[in-house]
Amino acid sequence: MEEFRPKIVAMVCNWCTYTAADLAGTSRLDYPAEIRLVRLMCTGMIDPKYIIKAFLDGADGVFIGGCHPGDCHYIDGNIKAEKRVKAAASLLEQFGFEPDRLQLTWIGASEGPEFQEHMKHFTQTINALGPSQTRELMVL
Amino acid sequence: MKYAFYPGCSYSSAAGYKESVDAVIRVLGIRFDEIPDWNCCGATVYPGVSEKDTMLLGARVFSLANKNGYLEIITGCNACYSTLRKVLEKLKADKAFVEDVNRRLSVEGLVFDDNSKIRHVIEVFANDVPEALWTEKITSGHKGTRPGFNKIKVAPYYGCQLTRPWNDLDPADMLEQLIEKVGFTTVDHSAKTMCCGASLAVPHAKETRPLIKRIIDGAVYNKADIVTTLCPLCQFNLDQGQAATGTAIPVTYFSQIIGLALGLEPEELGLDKLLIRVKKDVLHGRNN
Amino acid sequence: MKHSYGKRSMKTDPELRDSFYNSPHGKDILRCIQCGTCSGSCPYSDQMDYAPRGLFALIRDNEMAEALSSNTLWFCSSCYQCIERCPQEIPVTDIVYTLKQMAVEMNTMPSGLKMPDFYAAFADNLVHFGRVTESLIMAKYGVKHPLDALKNIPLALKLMTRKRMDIKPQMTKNRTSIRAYLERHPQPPDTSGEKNS
Amino acid sequence: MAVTTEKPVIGVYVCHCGMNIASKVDTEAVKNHARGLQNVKVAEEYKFMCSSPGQDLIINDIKKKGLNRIVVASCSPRMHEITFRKACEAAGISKFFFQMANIRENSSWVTPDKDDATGKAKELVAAAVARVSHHKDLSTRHVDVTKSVLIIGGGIAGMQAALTAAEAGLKVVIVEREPSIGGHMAKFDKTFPTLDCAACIMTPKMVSVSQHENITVHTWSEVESITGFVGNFKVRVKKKPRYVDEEKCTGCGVCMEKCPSKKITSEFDEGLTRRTAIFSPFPQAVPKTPVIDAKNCLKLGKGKKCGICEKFCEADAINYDQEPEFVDINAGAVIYATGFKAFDPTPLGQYGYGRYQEVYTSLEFERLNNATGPTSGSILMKNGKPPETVAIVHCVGSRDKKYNTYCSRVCCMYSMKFAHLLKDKTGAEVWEFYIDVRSPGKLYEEFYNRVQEEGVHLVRGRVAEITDIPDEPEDIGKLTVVAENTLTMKTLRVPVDMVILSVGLEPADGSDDVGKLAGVQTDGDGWFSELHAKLGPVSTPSAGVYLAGCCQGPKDIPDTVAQASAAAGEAIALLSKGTVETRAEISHIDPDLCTGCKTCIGVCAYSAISFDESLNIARVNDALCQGCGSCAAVCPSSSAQVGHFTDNQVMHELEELLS
Repeated sequence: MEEFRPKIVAMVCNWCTYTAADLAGTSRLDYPAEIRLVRLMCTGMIDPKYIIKAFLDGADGVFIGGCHPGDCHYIDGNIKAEKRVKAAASLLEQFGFEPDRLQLTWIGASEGPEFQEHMKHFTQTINALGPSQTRELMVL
Repeated sequence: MKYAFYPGCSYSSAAGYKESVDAVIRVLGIRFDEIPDWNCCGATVYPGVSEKDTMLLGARVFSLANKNGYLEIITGCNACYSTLRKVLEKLKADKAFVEDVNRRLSVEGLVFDDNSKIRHVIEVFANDVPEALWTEKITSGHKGTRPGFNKIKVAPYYGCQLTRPWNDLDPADMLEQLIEKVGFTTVDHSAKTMCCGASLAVPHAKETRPLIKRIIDGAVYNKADIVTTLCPLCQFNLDQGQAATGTAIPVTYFSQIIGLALGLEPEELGLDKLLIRVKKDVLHGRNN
Repeated sequence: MKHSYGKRSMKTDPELRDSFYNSPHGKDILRCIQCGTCSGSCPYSDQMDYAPRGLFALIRDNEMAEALSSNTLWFCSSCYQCIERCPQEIPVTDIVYTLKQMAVEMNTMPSGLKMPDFYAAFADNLVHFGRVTESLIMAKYGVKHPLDALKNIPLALKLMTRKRMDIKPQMTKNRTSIRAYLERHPQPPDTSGEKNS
Repeated sequence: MAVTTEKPVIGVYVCHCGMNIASKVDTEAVKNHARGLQNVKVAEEYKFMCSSPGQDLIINDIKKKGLNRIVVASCSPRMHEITFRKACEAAGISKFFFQMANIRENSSWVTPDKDDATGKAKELVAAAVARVSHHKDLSTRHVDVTKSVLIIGGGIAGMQAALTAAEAGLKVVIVEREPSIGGHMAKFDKTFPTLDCAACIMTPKMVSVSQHENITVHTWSEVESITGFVGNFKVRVKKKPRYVDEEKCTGCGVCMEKCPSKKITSEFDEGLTRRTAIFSPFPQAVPKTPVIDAKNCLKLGKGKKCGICEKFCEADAINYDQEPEFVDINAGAVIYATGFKAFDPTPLGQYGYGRYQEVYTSLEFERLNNATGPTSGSILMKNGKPPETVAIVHCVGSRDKKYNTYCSRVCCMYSMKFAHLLKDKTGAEVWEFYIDVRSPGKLYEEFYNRVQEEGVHLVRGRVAEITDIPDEPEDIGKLTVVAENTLTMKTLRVPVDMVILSVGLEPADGSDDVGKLAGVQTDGDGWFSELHAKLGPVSTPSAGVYLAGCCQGPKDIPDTVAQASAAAGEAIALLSKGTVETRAEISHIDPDLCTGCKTCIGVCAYSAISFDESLNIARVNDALCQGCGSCAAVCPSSSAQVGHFTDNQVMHELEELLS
C-alpha cells in the first residue's frame, strides 16, 4: 500500500499568518505540500463547525494560525478564537479524536521562518498520528 | 559538606594549592573525597588529538565519581574544568554516543550518568559556604585573624577557561567578592580573563612572554601587592614567567590568601613553595 | 610541461573538504564575515601564518591542504576569546580542534613545529600512566628539543629547592583499560633538528 | 445585498508568472484539470495574467463568452486581488464574483517537488472554483472622513510629514513625548555628506511647524488610545503635567537659572552635562516653555517647600497643581514617526564603555562636538585637553548576532563625518576600524574618498578589544585599541586618547506598545512592519495608518525626510477625496433567522450590533462593523454572516480542498 499523505487544512488570518505564509513564499522557505491554506479575515470568524466539517470531510489535521495576542487586527478576535477552538477540541475529544490533530498557534506577519517551522512540525505530528479515524468515530 | 574532588595532574606539584585547599576546607569543615583512580582529562591536548578519546577520558572520571555516589565533581584546575565540562555538554547532546561510551566503560564496571555536573573549587567557597561560617572563622580564626589585611591590594586573575566560552560564572565577580569577604582589598584591572598562554609556555616561552607581561602589568599598574589565581597552570606560568619579564609580583592561589585570613600559617598554606615569595608585611597584614 | 599564467591555488581534493564541512561545526565558517575579531582577539595570532579569519578564508577558497599544514592549529591556546567575541557566533576554537585532529590524522603537521612534539610527549605520558607528570613530559620533549630543555634547567633546580620536582610518574592503577580506551595518539613528524616555527 | 440567482459560468486563468510558477507547476495540467470542473466554461493559461494583455483576456471572455465568475490562479491575493477585481468591474460583472488561487506563494515557491506543486495547485484551483460559485454581490457605501492627520513623534520625520500634510490643507496634530520637538536631529551639529549645520536646517523647520495654522503640537504628551477606523479615528492624547502654563510662560528662562536642584543628568546632552529640575532641553527648544521634572523637583518630588521657580516667575506661569490632561481628537489618518534609540554598548565589555572615561558613544560625541554642547563645540577630553589620536569603532551592536544582526545603515557615514570633523577641529590622528564601508547614497562614496584623502587611517578589521594596559610604559593613561588589519593580516595595537563607538540604531523605547494602539505590528527586530517590502514601504496593513522615518527601520536624514513626505502624501491621497468606501465584507444578520439571543452583541469588539426590541432581533451598524466575523462564529442560528466569508462559501472551499 502507498505511503500515507495526510490532508491538512490551515485556516489562517489574513493579517498575520497568511502574510507570514506569503513571506515564507517570497523567501522560498519550503514546507510540506500536504498543507492547504484557507484565508480568513480573522481567526475570530472561525465557527467551531468549520473545524468539525473539516474533519468530517477527511482532514487528518487542522491548523489554525492567528496574530499574536495584542496584535489582532480586530482588537481581540484571536483571543475569542482560542476559546472556541478549545471548545471544538473538547467536543471532538469526546468522540475519541486525538487532540494533537487540532492546533492553534500565533504566527506574526514577519515570521516567515516560524511559519515554515510550524508547518513542518505539524505535518510531522500528523504523520506520526496516521490517518484520522474521526469520520468513523463521529458516525458511531 | 562533602564533595567528590578531581585534583588533575598539576595539582599536587603546584605551589601549595593542595596544601592551602586542604587547610582551608579543614577549617571550614568541608570534605573533599578524591576520586579513586582518577585519570588525566586530556587537557587542551587531547581534544586536538582525538575527540572520541577525550570523551572517554572525561566520561571515566565522571563515572568513577558516580560509582562513589557523587553526581557532581569539584576541580581546582581551569583546564580540567573546561575540558570536562565540554565533555559533559557533548555527551549530554549525544545519547547514542553515551551508549557507546558506557559500552566501553563497562569493562571496568563503570556507567556514565548524564546528570553529572562539574564545578570549580571557588564556586564551593563562594556559593556553598554560608556567610555565618565565614564571619565566624574569619573573625575568630584559629589563631585570631591578623589585622590590616584590608591594606593588602589583591589583583584577581580568573584565567580563560573557567569563564569562557560559557560566560556564566555566577556571580561573575566571584573572586573579587571572595577576596573582599575574607578581608583583602581587590584592585580592578583589565587583564582578569586574558589568556596567560600556559598551554604553550613550554615550547614557546619567548612567544608567551608578552601574554604574561600584559597580565602582570595589569596588576602592577594598579598597585597590586599580589596576584591571586584559581588554576595551577596559570599560577605556575605567571610565577615562573616573571623571571623573563623583569617583574616580581607574587602570584598566589585564592585558597592561600583565604587561608591567611583564616589565621593559618604561611607554611601550612605552602606559600613557601612560590617562586616569587610573598613579602613579610603582606603575610602579616599592614597595621599602619 | 604544463603552462601556467601565475601562482595557482592548491586544489583541495573534495573528500578532504567534505570531511571538514561535514564535521560538527564545519559549515559554520560559511557564516564568517571576515571581520577579523577572532584574529585580533587571539593572543598568539602574531605567531600564526594564518590567523583564524585567514584560515577560514583559505578553506572557503578550497585551500584545505594549506589550511591543514598551517601552524595556526598549533598556536591555539584554547582561551576561547575568539568564540566569546565572534559577531557571527562561530565556535572558532572547536573548529581549530577539528582541523588539528585532521592534521594529526593525516600527519600534515609542518616540520620544525614544536607543539606536535609536546603533544606527543604529553599523549605518550598519558597513554602509559593514565596521568601526566610535568617533569616526564619535559624529559620526553627535551629529547627532541634540547635547547628548550636546557633553558628550563635553572627553573627545574628552583622547583627542586621548593620540593616541587616530582620525578616519579603519577599513574592510575588501571592503566591497561585506559590504554584500551585510547584509539589514537599523535605520531610526531620527524623534526630533524631545531627549526623555529 | 443583491442576490444573484443566475447559474455560475466560470472562467479560470492560470498564470505562469514568468517562470516563477511555470518552473514548478505544470500550468497546462492545472488548466486541463480546471476545464473538467463543474460550471467551468473557460480555462486558459498565460505568461503574466496581471499584465494588460492578461487582464484583457479576462475582460474579453466575460464579454464574449458570458462568464459571470472568474478565478485567477497566480500570486497572493494581497498582491493582485485588486487588479483582477478591477478587470471584472471593467467587464461589467461584480468585483466580488472573483476568487484568487494562490499557486505561487502557496505552491510553486514553497514546494520542492514538481508533482506535489502541480497537485496542490490543482486542488487550490478547484477550491477557488467551488467557492466562487457561491459568491454574492456586495454593496459598499461611502462615508465622510475627518480631514486631519495624527502624527506620533516630533522628530525630523514627524515635522516633515506634518508640514507636507498641513500645506495640503489637512489639519495636523503632532504628539511628542519629550518637552520639545526636534528629536535626534536637534542633537547633531553637522550632517553628512554635505556637512551643513543641522541646527541651520532644523530650527526653521521647528519654527514653521510651531507657527503653521494647520498644525497643533502637543509636547510632553503621549497617545493614550486610538479607536475607530480609516477616515475616522478617535484619538485620546494624554498631556503630562508640565507644571508651567504654556499660555502665560514667556520662555525667559529665569526659573531655570534659579532652580536649586542643578545636578540632574541631561538626557539631551547624553549625560555629559547636568540640568535643573525645571528645564528646557536645549536653547532652540519648541515650545520654549520649560517643564518641571517632578521626580527631581525639591517641591514636587522631594516634598520640600522650595517654590523658588514660582517666586521668580514674573509671568506667574508656574502651577504646581497641574494634573494630567486628556485631549480627544478626530483624525482621518495616523502617521507613526516614533524614531529610534541608540544602542547601549555597555554589554560589549571588551570595549570598556562606562569603564574607561575616554570611550564615548556616537551620540555623546555629537554633543561633544556641538556648538550648544557641553564644550561649546570644541572637542575636548575629560581632562580638558584636545585628543591627539582618536579611534572610531564601526558596527558596535550592529552586524552582531549577540545584539542586532542588521546593519544600521548610518554608522559608516556618520563615522566618516566624525573623522573629518576631528581632523578639521583638532588635527588629531584618526583611526577608523570597519568591517565593510557602506556608502550607498548621493555624494556618499565621494565623502568617503575625501576622508581617505584627508589622511584618516581606514583599517579593515573589527576592533577586538580596547584596553588600558599599554604595550609601552610611555602610553600609560592612553587606551590601546586592538584589531586585526585584515588586509595586511597584522594585529594592530594602536594607543589612542579617545575612542568613539559607532553604535547602531534600535527601535525607540515603547514603540511596540504605541504601535499596537493602531494595530501596527513590529518585525523580529522591533521595527514597524510596512505593508509590502517594495510596493508598500510607508503603508501598513491597517488602512489609514502610515510609517515615517526610523520607526520602520534605520535610515539617514535624506531617506527619512523622503519617507515622511511619502507618508504625508499617502494621507493626503486618502483624505483629499473626502470620503472612503466602507468595506463590503461586513456582517449582516438575517432578520428571518435571528432568534434574538444577543450572543453576537456580547462578542462584537466595535459595539456595532444593536438590538431591536420591537422586532426582537439584532441589527448590524454598517458604519461601525469591521467584518471580523466574531458574531458569525457564535451565532447559534447562523443568521449572522460576514459578506464574502459566509458559512456557505468557506464550507464549500473546505469541502473541495479535502475531497
